[in-house]
Amino acid sequence: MLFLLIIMPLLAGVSVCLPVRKRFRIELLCGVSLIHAVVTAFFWKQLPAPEFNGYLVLDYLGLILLSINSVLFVAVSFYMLGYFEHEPRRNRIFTVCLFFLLSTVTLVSASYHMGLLWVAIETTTLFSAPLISFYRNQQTLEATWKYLLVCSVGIALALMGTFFMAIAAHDTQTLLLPTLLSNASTLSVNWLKLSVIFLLVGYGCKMGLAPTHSWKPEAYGQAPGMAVVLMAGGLTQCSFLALFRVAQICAKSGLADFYSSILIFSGVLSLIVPAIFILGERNIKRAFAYSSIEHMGILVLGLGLGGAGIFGALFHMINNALAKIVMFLTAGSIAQKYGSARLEDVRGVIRVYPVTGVFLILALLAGTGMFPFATFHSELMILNAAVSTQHFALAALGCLCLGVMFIGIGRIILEMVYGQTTEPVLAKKENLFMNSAIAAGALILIGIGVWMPAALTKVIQGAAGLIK
Amino acid sequence: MEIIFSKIWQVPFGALSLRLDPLSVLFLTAITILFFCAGIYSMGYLRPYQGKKPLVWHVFCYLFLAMMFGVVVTANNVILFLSAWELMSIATYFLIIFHDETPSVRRAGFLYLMATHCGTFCLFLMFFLMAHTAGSMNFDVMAHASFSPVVAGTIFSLALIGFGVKAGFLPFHIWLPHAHPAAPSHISAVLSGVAIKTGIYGICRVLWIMGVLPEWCGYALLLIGVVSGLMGVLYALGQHELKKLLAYHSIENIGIIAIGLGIGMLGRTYHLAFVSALGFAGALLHVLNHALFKGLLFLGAGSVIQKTHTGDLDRLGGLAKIMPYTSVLFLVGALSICGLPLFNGFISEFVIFYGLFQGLLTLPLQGVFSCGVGIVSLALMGALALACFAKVYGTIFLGKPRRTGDSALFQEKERNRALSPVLREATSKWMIVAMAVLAGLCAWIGLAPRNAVRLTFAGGEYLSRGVLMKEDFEKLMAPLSMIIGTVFIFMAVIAVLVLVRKVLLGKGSMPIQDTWACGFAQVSPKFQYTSSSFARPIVELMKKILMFSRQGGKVVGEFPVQAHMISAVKDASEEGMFRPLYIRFIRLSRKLDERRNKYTQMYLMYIFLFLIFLLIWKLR
Amino acid sequence: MTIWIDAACILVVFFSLSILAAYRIGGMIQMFAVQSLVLSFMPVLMHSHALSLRDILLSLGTMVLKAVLVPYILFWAIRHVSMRSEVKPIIGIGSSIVCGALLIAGSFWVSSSVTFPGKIASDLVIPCSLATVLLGFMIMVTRTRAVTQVVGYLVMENGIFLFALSLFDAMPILIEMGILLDIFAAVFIMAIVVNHINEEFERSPAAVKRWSKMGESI
Amino acid sequence: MISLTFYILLHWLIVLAGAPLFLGVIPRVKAVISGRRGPSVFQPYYDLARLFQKKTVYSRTTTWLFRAAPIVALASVLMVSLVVPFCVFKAPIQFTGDILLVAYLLALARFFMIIAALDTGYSMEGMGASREAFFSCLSELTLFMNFITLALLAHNISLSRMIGADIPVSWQMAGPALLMAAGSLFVVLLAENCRLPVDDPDTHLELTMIHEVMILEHGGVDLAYMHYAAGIKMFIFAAILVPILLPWQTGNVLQNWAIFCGGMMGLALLVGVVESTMARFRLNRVKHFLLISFALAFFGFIVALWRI
Repeated sequence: MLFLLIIMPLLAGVSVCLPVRKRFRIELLCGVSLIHAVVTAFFWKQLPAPEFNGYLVLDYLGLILLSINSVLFVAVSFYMLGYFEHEPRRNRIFTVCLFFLLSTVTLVSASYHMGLLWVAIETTTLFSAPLISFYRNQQTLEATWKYLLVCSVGIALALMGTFFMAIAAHDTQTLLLPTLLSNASTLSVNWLKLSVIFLLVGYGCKMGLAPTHSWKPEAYGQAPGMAVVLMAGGLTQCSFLALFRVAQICAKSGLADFYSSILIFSGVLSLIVPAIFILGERNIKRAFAYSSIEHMGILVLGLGLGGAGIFGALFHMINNALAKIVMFLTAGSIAQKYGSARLEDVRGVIRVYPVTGVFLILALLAGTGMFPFATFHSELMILNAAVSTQHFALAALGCLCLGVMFIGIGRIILEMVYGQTTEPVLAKKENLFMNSAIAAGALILIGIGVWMPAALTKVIQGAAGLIK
Repeated sequence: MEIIFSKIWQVPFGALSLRLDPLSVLFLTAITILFFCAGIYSMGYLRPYQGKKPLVWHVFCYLFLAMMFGVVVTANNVILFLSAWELMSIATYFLIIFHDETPSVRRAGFLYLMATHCGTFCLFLMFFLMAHTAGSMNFDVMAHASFSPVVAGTIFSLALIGFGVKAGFLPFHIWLPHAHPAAPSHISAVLSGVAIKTGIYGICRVLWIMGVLPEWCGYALLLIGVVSGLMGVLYALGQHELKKLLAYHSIENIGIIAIGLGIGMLGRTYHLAFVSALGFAGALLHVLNHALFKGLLFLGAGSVIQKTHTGDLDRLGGLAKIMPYTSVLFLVGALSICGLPLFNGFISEFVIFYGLFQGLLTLPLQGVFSCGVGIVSLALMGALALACFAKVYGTIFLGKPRRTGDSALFQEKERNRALSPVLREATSKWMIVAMAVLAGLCAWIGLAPRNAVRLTFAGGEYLSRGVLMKEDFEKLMAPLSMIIGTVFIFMAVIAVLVLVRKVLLGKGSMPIQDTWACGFAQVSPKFQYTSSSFARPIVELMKKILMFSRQGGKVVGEFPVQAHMISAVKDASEEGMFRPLYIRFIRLSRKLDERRNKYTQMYLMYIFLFLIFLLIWKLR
Repeated sequence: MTIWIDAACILVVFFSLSILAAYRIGGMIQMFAVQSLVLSFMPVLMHSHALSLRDILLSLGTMVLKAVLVPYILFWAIRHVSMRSEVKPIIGIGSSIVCGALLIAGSFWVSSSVTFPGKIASDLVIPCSLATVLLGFMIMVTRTRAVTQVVGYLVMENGIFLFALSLFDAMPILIEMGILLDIFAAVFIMAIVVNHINEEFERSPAAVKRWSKMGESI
Repeated sequence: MISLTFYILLHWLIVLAGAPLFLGVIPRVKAVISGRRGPSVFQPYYDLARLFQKKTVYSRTTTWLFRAAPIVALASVLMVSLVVPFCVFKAPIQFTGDILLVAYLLALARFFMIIAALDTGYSMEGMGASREAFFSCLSELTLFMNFITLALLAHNISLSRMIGADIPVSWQMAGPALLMAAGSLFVVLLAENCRLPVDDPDTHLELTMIHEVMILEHGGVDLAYMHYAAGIKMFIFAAILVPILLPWQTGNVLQNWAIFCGGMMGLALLVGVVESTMARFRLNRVKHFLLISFALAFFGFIVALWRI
């Protein structure tokens, strides 16, 4: 089943390489993502059996990531139905990459082998890079370049880390996760430490943890909204899954404190750095990129704090992805309508595009963790975890940074929504597909925030239980 | 005495647990009254905006806000409280930016959102610290926990910041003087009347949960009260803009409330049940009273602004003849806020004064000194508030209009002479009804305070976690009933004096002429003292603190043509603290951003250094 | 046999250093090709048991890909983009070499603190591979041109490759696949990007100005 | 109830009768010191009687508040007088915290006076009102400071007790404190009643006046009410000050009464002497004068705290 789920988008991707109608590609993407989502939904009832000698296993953590990506792809594909109505560019490479990306993220969710995981994550990088340069111009190419450069280095470091882990696991002769976990006590500690550091820095580059975050504002600022949603909501969290796997190994082999201190350190950095840069920012997509860095910091912090923090981090994974739908799809709409995402060019959105204006406000609230959105709860849980593990200074610092982030993003968005009206350059109409995709994301996020389904709690608890 | 409603709420740590206790009841009362009256008022006030503004959304936010206030003051669970708190802030934001086409309104709205959100983060920390110590997220369970002095002190400090931002304690009040004038008047009334009181409610709730706090907390709150109160009223004196002035008065009144709470805490620290009950009861009564009279004043200000399209005190004047009803109702509000007898402000200030004096006589030495300072500052606040409202009332409603534009209003009045007085006033009758209800309540508490005092005394006793003692209540009521008696005699004396005057003047009409003005022949309305010149002596005395600045005003040349003078009072904590901080931060941010973009290599360098750092740090 | 392995290791590090010291892009690529050539003999040299087909295939694959194809693509790219051929380092070549030497010392120091659990062909492999990785990293950090960064990245990959060889027996074939894929894809995409940059450069005159103003950051 | 009514009426009788006399003594003293004969001490009675018979003229700028102010002012001071004991005539109204009623009723009167002044729509009155508001802020500060000291010493917050039987004990316990309190209260008396170093009630240069300029537009009964209110206010302040300065209590009612009356006359003399020996301060010096009195009162409070 898992294999089919991986191979299906791949085949579809190959098939749309053929010269078919532009719209057909997107419709096929909608279909494939819907099927993907339906299958994923079935996994919530019953996890699938392991495949390929235990190389492909879907546990609760994988299920969370898989579901996130499923939802993201559905939202993005429907959004694209609307987006490409107004978009004259060819979409072959774009959609093909999207299909391959769906395939590879499914592989990431299901891979139960550290090497395979690395390969899967590396391929996601390859297929996401062309998405950034959808609009072929100076800035997008520059951004793609930076993205590739940083991520390749990260991937190389992660590979080193994987090698170190292989050395540490010299006795077991395999990097299969269950075997590693059951023989965790026999792992060579020094090599494992080295491995953990390299993996954190390597996957951290991919995830955009400070100080390896610098590609984010560039890439997110230049890529079209739907691509950013997949990157910020899906791909970065794939790397988080890798970090989570490392945490599982560390917990078993007595390196929990070692690992959590590193995690907390980089989490704190990822909170501080965007908070410093956000106030000078005037481009909404870049601002959201900083917000994304901060959310990654929160995730890592939750993982590092342990206990309820892990639950919080997993919950935040889901919320972050949904918030990214609202944030970046809206930003994408703005960019398409105004031909810019800068505050100078976009003002008074609510008077010209009332629905998009409302979405912008929702994006602000969702992205900064205001109440009806579930991000509120997960951020609170992680703060609470910080307090209850006696990291008082950390909690205070976190609050400070979140406050600054709110100021920075709110400053841009509220002025965009209500400011002195500027006329949109490209003046496209509001589109039902685009808006319903955003609205769906927002509604799900609000729904979870107001009433968290029991099944969700069960799955998250199951995933949190993986670290023991 | 307490009603608890509890249901499951499926979010992390959440519980749909509401609880009604004397404290909640008190705040609920204020909320209900003010929302009701402001709602009635808005029926008239919003009429000109029909079809121009999304009124349905506005009304939805208004009702939603009312609901959220209700949840905030009754929530028994941290998550529920914080959720409602956030929603409340958001709804308030949308209400404030009703006039979103104006840049200053947008700025004010954002400032509000920014301040309140940052304050909320302190609350997160505070509540989690509490929950961590108490092991539960429910207030009633927390109340049974015991807190070590350090933890208790930390929690209290966080509460002072977190709730202080909302309440408008100095120096966290910066949003207040911007947001209040920006909002439409019925919203300003709600903001000032109850929104900032939720901060006070929060502090009360924390006090209730914490039980006994370290000694310094009471002194700290007293000090904050004194500083906020004095600075609030001084800033108010320096304002030219009516609603901004009222906003600063809200800060002053919050200061008075904080003084009351502070003395209550001192009483509790030293186990003086009566002092503590007096302090808390006075503070709570002032919460209620301030909601009434400040609501009234803001509504009145709204009528004035709607009528004249300006809130600039230096341009208004003589409105008592055009808006007779509003002028009388505004006078009631002004008298109440100055704490003058006949109206409710005096009652609550009396209770707080009583508490302070009682503390003066019974507390240990440092307490005595603090009470002395409290009394003197409260007295000074009273005197300054009186000066300020005499200025406001005198310049808006009395004298002559200070700009030529308003003589058009007078002509209009002449034309409408045939109409009924209410219509001539040209403000909707709903607006007058709403103000009249509030004014009536002010007078009711001022003249028959027993019920209101009982309500708040119960709240005070509850807050000091004592048992409601009949004697104590009677001990408070005794002087109050004497006061009421005196006030009734006072009214009788007035009646007699009026009669005497009538008799002495006899029948026949009295001659009406222009103002004598020492015989000066050509009296122009421009001769009148403006509000700025009225307040100048006091502002000059305090010009260092108030950052008072004057520009221009020199008349030069042998044949001087025209001269302009601008004087302004700047808010020290805004202009001297937060704004420079903000600007510097932004500059730093921009600078770093520029530097970062210079080389792509720097990106890789960071990774490299990070890796090296981790290796050295972890593998030494 | 160990002497050959030692020599190869030393050579790899030496070429990394000389790439660091190069002041023309063409020279860098040439030296990289030679380094890769040396490296491609390693699988054959390092086999612990009988020479298998796998070893030979790996050697040949590496040789073709890294020593021929990649340098060819890179040369194609610099010709196509018509960049100037100076390296343009951020820090001078002299000090680069000093730093590189320090990094080599550091990697030997780090390697001394960990012991390899299994059998290894030579004790120079791990420090040398680490040194190559770090030197590659340093090339990326200190050189400002896109192509030089690609070369730096490739040097780094060579280091990792050397390291992977030490794990030859323990690792499944998957990893090698990964390495090859990585190199292939990275170079491929980088070349495409460089190509695109060129395309844009030709297409819009407005971009030219900006491009030249951007300096040499890409 | 009946007896209370009687006491109240009696109190008012004393106030209404005594206040003009008190006011009349001062100009006489000044005249004598400067070597003139001066007006009769009963002159204020004549003035009031004359004003009561006059009709008034109203400005068309004014509103009902202009007419209400004199009434409120007079009523307020009359109510305040009920809280103050006049030696053997105990205060008819006394309760815990009645000093607050004193302060706030006076404030009520002030509020109405100020807005009535602003009601005329002319700069002179506005100027007076502004100064009145400013100086009263400062004198209120001093007044409350003294109340605190007295309350601390008497351990009670009812005016009758604060200046009542405990004063001799307080003199023994914290004499300096009481002395300073009395001194600063005297300054308050001068300031609140617009006596000389602060304000000159006799001058007719509007620019330097405070109280007089506020009531420029009032005439007839209104002016009479205003003057009466001012006189009563001064009388009340004096009646508060005298028991502090002359705390001797004999068993004899008549002797006590004589001491009190003598004290009042002495105070009037003192005011007269001050007025004839001091010049009026420049306006921007007045605030310093008042602040000094506040400092004095504060010092008294500290001493009282020290001794208690």
